[in-house]
Amino acid sequence: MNSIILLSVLGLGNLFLGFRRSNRLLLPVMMLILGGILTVNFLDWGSTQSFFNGMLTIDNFSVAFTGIVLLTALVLIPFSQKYVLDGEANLAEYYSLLLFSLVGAIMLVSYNHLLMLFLGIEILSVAMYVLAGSDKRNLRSNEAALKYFLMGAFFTGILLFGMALLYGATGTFVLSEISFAVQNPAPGFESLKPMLYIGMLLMLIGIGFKVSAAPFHFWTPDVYEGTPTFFAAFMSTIVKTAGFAAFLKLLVQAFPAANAQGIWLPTLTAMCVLTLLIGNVGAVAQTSIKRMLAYSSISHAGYLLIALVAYNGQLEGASANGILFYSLAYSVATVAAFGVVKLVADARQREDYNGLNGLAKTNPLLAFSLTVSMLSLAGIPLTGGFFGKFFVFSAAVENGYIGLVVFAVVMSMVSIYYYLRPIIAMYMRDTDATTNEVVPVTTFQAGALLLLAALTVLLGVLPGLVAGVL
Amino acid sequence: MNPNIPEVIQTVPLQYYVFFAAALFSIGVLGVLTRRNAIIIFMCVELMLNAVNVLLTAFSAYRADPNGQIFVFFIMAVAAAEVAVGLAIIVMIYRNLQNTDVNLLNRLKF
Amino acid sequence: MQETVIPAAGAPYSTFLYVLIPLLPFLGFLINGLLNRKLSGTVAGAISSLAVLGSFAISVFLFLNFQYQYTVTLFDWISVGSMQIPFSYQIDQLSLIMLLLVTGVGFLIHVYSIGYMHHDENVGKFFSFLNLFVFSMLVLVLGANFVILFIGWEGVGLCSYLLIGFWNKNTAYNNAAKKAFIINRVGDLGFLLGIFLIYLTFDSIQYAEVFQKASTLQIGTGVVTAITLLLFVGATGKSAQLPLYTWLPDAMAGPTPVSALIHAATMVTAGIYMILRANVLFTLAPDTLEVIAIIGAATALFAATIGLAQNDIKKVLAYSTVSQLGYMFLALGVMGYSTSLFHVLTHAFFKALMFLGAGSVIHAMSNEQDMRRMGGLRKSLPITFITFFVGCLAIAGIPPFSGFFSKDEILLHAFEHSKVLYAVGLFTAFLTAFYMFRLLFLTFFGEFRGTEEQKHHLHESPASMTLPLIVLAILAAVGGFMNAPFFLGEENAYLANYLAPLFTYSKQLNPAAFGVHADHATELMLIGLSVGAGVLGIILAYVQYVSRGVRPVEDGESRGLLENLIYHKYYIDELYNALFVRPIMWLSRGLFRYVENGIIDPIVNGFGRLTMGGGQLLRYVQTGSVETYLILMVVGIVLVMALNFGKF
Amino acid sequence: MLTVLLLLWPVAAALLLHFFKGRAARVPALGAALVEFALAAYAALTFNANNSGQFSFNLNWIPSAGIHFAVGMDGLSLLLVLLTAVLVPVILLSAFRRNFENESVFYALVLFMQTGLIGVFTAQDAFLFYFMWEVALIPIYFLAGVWGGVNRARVTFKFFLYTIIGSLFMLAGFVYLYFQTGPSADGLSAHNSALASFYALNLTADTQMWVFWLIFAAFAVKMPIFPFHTWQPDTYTEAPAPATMLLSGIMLKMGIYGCMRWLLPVVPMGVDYWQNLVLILAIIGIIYGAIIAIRQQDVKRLIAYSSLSHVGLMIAGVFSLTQMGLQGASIQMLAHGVNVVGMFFIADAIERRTGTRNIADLGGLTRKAPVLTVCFLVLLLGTVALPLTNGFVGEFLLLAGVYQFNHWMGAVAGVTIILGAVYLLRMFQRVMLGPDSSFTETFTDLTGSELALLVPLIVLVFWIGLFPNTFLHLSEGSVMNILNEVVKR
Repeated sequence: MNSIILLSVLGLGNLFLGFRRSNRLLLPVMMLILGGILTVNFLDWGSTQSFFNGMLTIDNFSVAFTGIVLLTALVLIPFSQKYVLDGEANLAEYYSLLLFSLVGAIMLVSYNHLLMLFLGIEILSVAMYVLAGSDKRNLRSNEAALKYFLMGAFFTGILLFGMALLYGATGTFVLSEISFAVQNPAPGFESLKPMLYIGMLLMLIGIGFKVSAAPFHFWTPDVYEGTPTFFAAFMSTIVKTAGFAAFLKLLVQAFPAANAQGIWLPTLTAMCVLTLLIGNVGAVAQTSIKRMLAYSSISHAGYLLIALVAYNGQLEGASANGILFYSLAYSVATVAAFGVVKLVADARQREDYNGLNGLAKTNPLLAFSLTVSMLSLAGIPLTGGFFGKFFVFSAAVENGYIGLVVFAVVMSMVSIYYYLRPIIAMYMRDTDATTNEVVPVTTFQAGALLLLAALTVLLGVLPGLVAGVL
Repeated sequence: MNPNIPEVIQTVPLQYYVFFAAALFSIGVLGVLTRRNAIIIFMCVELMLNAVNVLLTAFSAYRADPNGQIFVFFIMAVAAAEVAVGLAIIVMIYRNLQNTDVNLLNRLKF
Repeated sequence: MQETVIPAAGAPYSTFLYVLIPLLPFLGFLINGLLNRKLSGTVAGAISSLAVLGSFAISVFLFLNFQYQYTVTLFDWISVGSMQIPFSYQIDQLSLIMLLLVTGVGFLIHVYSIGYMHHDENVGKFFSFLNLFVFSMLVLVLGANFVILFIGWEGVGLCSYLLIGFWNKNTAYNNAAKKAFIINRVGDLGFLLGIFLIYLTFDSIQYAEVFQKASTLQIGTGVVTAITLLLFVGATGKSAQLPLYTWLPDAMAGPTPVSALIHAATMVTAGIYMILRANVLFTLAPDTLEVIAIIGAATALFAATIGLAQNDIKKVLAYSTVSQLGYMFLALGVMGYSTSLFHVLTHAFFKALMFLGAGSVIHAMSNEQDMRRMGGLRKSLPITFITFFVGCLAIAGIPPFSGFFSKDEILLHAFEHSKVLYAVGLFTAFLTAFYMFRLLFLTFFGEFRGTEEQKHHLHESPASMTLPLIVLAILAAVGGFMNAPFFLGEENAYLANYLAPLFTYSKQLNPAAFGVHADHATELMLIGLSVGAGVLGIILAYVQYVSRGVRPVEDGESRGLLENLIYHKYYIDELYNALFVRPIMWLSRGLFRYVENGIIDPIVNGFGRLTMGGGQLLRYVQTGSVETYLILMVVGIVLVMALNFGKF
Repeated sequence: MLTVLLLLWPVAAALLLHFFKGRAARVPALGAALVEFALAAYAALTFNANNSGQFSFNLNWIPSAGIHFAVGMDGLSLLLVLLTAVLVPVILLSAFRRNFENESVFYALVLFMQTGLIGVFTAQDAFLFYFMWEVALIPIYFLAGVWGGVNRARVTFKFFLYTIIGSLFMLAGFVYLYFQTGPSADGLSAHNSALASFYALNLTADTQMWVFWLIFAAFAVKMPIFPFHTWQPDTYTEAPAPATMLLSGIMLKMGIYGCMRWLLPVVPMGVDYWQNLVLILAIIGIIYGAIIAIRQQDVKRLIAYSSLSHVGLMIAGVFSLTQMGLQGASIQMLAHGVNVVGMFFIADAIERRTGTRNIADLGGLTRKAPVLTVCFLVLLLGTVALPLTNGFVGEFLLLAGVYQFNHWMGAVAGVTIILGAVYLLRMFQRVMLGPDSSFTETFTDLTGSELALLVPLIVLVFWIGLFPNTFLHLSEGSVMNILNEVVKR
């Protein structure tokens, strides 16, 4: 709760800092703020508190996911630098929007009432609509913003319709009460059942859209590609982490297994399989790294969906821990990937694989960092991504979804193909005229990349630090 | 029959509200699918949201539970925010393209 | 004379003495190998010769002081479970005789090489290889189990490879060397499998244990037949029997002393040694013996016919070697074990003699080997001629030369066993006499047919070459008396009596088939026949090549059909080429092109393509149009609802 | 604790190597590898051949999942650790002859890989094993991909994809097995992944039948076994010589070791069921590799196919499930490691001097380079399994093992000794013997440092050939343990 308050206040305060356009001041201040909030966040570890009449609950689950969200934001921020130094007039506003969206994310991971879920999603999304189009003069950015906005709004409608039906069937928005109402049907409940089920499925679809689960993923590649890289990174990490935490909370607390399993599980499983397939196979054919990363983010949604399918009805244990670890490893790796891609794209004005040619010679650090992150995303041991997959798959095997895991394993084999391509380009291809210059990197960015690589390896070597905390 | 609910509300059965909202929602969806002007699509989305509002209000009234109606306020507020952002985006597009036809937006594909 | 075959407790002398036998040549190999170019040819030759002489001396010492059979274990070589392979030697009658043969004849050949290889630039390398060869051969005969035998077995294969291809600039020589090694390997595989089967059957590969266990089996036991057949496959490779003999004639590519050492006196006898060693097993398998006898006789005849039409002096000798080896196998096949060894010994004498003599001729002729370019050499090479003549008489089976005794004994055994085999043997004896004297007459009689320059250079070889010739000639002449014919009384069959303990088990197992039971009259009659055949062959050759002065046709001229067939060695090499070499080469290319790069790799890449294709397909769906996306997503929603409809 | 030191030292050295640039990194890198060798030698000297697990170390790695950082060495592990420790300095030394960019990174990667390799050979926990398995893969990918030949990107990509696909199956298998185990010793987790627990599993025959393939997939690709081998010739050809040596000398042994340690005793009934199929594949590989090798024109590619053939025999030996087969595989792993590294070094030496690896371009080297000829010949004889060289002991035992399992298979597998001679002698003849070629006119013999590299290998050729018991005794206990585990169920 403290982090929500701090973020909101500072976000507002930030708006007044707009008179100082120097990023030299703003960036450290922002990082300091986020670092501080991150620390404050962990003060809540171990306690369970409720706010707003129980509409928000701060417990270990939410603290942990808030931690990931804030950490991601913290390491992501240095990459805004180039963008901002280009003479952006409304520097502080963007930072404020970021901070506000973080509030939305935190609400998503700690909601206990569908209203908070809705608000969280909207706070996050509306900020993202703006940020996606923040490169105002760039048609691609415009297009991304409009596409994201139109489809997002449409699916907000779907989500809300689902909520409304659920409300109609159970008479409540509180997660535990929904669960209770479903488990202890009041007289006449039978006639409401279609409404309940349709509501659940619509909510599933609504959230599925936000986490870009297939077949509701169509927006993702286009929007990620058009959005300025920095914000695309934001979307693919923070939005996804918060989205999955929210998804898990919804399934665990509102749709518990007892009654609902037969309803949403097949759908979820089908979505999972489809997402894995489309994400991985789609990424193979891409030529733009950003677009590849978009498909990659779809595929990772697929892996995370496995953890949801391997649902154990609790916010702890294999499934929740799997999502936690996976999100962390994924976020860390993805931030580094987008970070490097952004730096290279800014310097070399190209986003295809060949733009990375010879990066190992010009910028060993960038190459190394991107390599680590690609290996992590591919799930190669020694990186966090491996244990992410490992825990998720373990959770699924434990619950008997062996076929699903085998499919996922096959899909991660496919994923190696496209994750290796940047590495090949960086290390094994020679430079050409556009790629033989050193890409400028600031100290903060270098530090962030090193930190991310270190974190990835740390997670990959000592997964026990994070695994099983929930 | 819930005694806490005024009789005048119960004169229209709940199902009617549900059907009405569903119809409204479907019209919204169809509008979104068929129209090509960004603004009209956006209005159709608003139509969907209003269908939700109707539904929530009806349920809220029938259950004599204020939660639903409070939710409606939030939806309206958020929708307003969305309108602000959405129209801004559309305006931005219009400035660059002199048009708001969504099918012109196909630079990002494959 | 000891009757026991069970090795007694200990070796009478320090282990070091036994180690020294193969170690001396090995040291010679190391010294000459490492100091390759620093030593002069004579010094290198002296070192090698002395090393072999040392081994010979020790062998003589052991032979003279031999009391009983024993084994010497040097160290544990390989031990895995019950597969215990100690590096141990067995000293018994057989190994001693072989030691004497290898080191004795080997020494003479070394001495000869000092003169013969004098001009070669790599003479140090040559002597080191020769020493390595002797080392391998000594390990072969000393080993107390089949695996140690196999070490030497492969070792001589390697050395023959090195020595045949000694002049390595010549691709044909290299090919011959490779061929020798590879064909030997074919046989080795059989031998190896035989060893495995021995191990699996007797749970040991140590001679003493295996033979002791084998002696309790019934004759005709299937597994023993299999074992012996496999071992025999090995023997056909090493001892150049049908169908694996083709390497030996080609092996004449090596320097001539090499041919003498490897391909006449020692290496090729390894197969016979091995069968003698394992005589218990072979006695248990009459079927195998039958096969051996037939193959032996067939080889003898087959090679002899080829020998009739060869013009290369060494090729003739090579085919005669193959033919004589056939005799030895024939002897083995009819259970004339000691007879076989007898022929090994006499053959070693006269064949080494003839090879060295041929070397002397080639030396004098400035490396000319074609007999069509020789003639009348007896005047310029008297010592060579006389010694060679002795050799020819020996091989032709003219009494009292050594070949007569041993060949006659073989024929006697064969006669007792089967009249057909005997007839083949007898006919071969006739052919042998004919083609050997054809060689002699073409080379040493008549007019010189070489170039003027060759004629100008003709000279008798130096003493280092002629001395070994003389020694060998003496041995070839009188060697037969170590095992006099039976009609002179069994007590005069020294060799047979000496070797008798080796065959104790065999005798126990199959007394009926063992030994000779013919009466003296028959024996004398057979002697008469074989001598007659030999004499007839000589006379025919004389008439043909001296009286009538017939010369072999030149390559361009036409030959009769049969002659052509023989001249081209029945086209066996071509046949093998077509049957084995070409198909394998073709297969090699085919597998690589069509299976590796045509099937397996494309299948693997196919999965990649499939995925790629899927990715491309997905791109068609991703049209970039919001309308399409929304429609597809709504379809998705409808599908979700429709699929769950039943549950509502 | 010694094992941990063996594991940590190379990676620590690799990190420290960062402070040296270019050529300056050579001596420290070699020094580090020699220290590692000293450690391994010390381990070997203090090793008690009668005991199984020694130098063990156990740390709770992921407590919540019962996954331990458990390492230790029995005889088999020790053999392979020794092999690694011997070959890595040799390989580093061989790299000194080359000129290439970023030398220090290259050496660091080699050392890093050593940690992975030793980890694979010492891991006592399934997931640690898998972890190390992949740790070893990453550096070799870069070694081959960054410093390789023209087609390096495509070829190493294929290699990486191939191996990772195999190992992912193994991971799936391990995960499945993991959930069949009982709680960890400390009770923190419902399952554990210790080697002993995997051995103690009680699986039905049906389960074992398919789990077998999950686990075997990784080993099959790594070894590689026909028909999963197509990455191998390309990779061996394109990778720089030191990387090829690492791949063929050590990395391939991971697969065989894996079969012995993590497959046979874990799913014995599965092994029993598929035994014949694997043997047939292995034997096809023996013949297939050998026949293809006969007509190869590229020296490195030829050695690659020869390696395929030799590995086939090792696999066949392992799957014969006989003591001789397994012991043969153990000793043959050493022998093959030594020989193949030597062969690739010689191929590299020739290529450096003449600029070609094409057999047709070469010839007559023996007259220019007698020392090279001797070294080449010794290694070649080791490879064709001439008695008293290292190759013989292994092949003899392997063939004996296969023969014991099935006479016909043994006989067919034995054809390797013929075909091996065919392709190797053909290569030897065309490269070293015969007339000179234009490429070989200015050929020079081995230098002192090259000889210094080959001498240890040649000593090993004869050491293993003459006194194989030194090594056979080390692995005897382990092999018996493995066989007992297999027989037990």
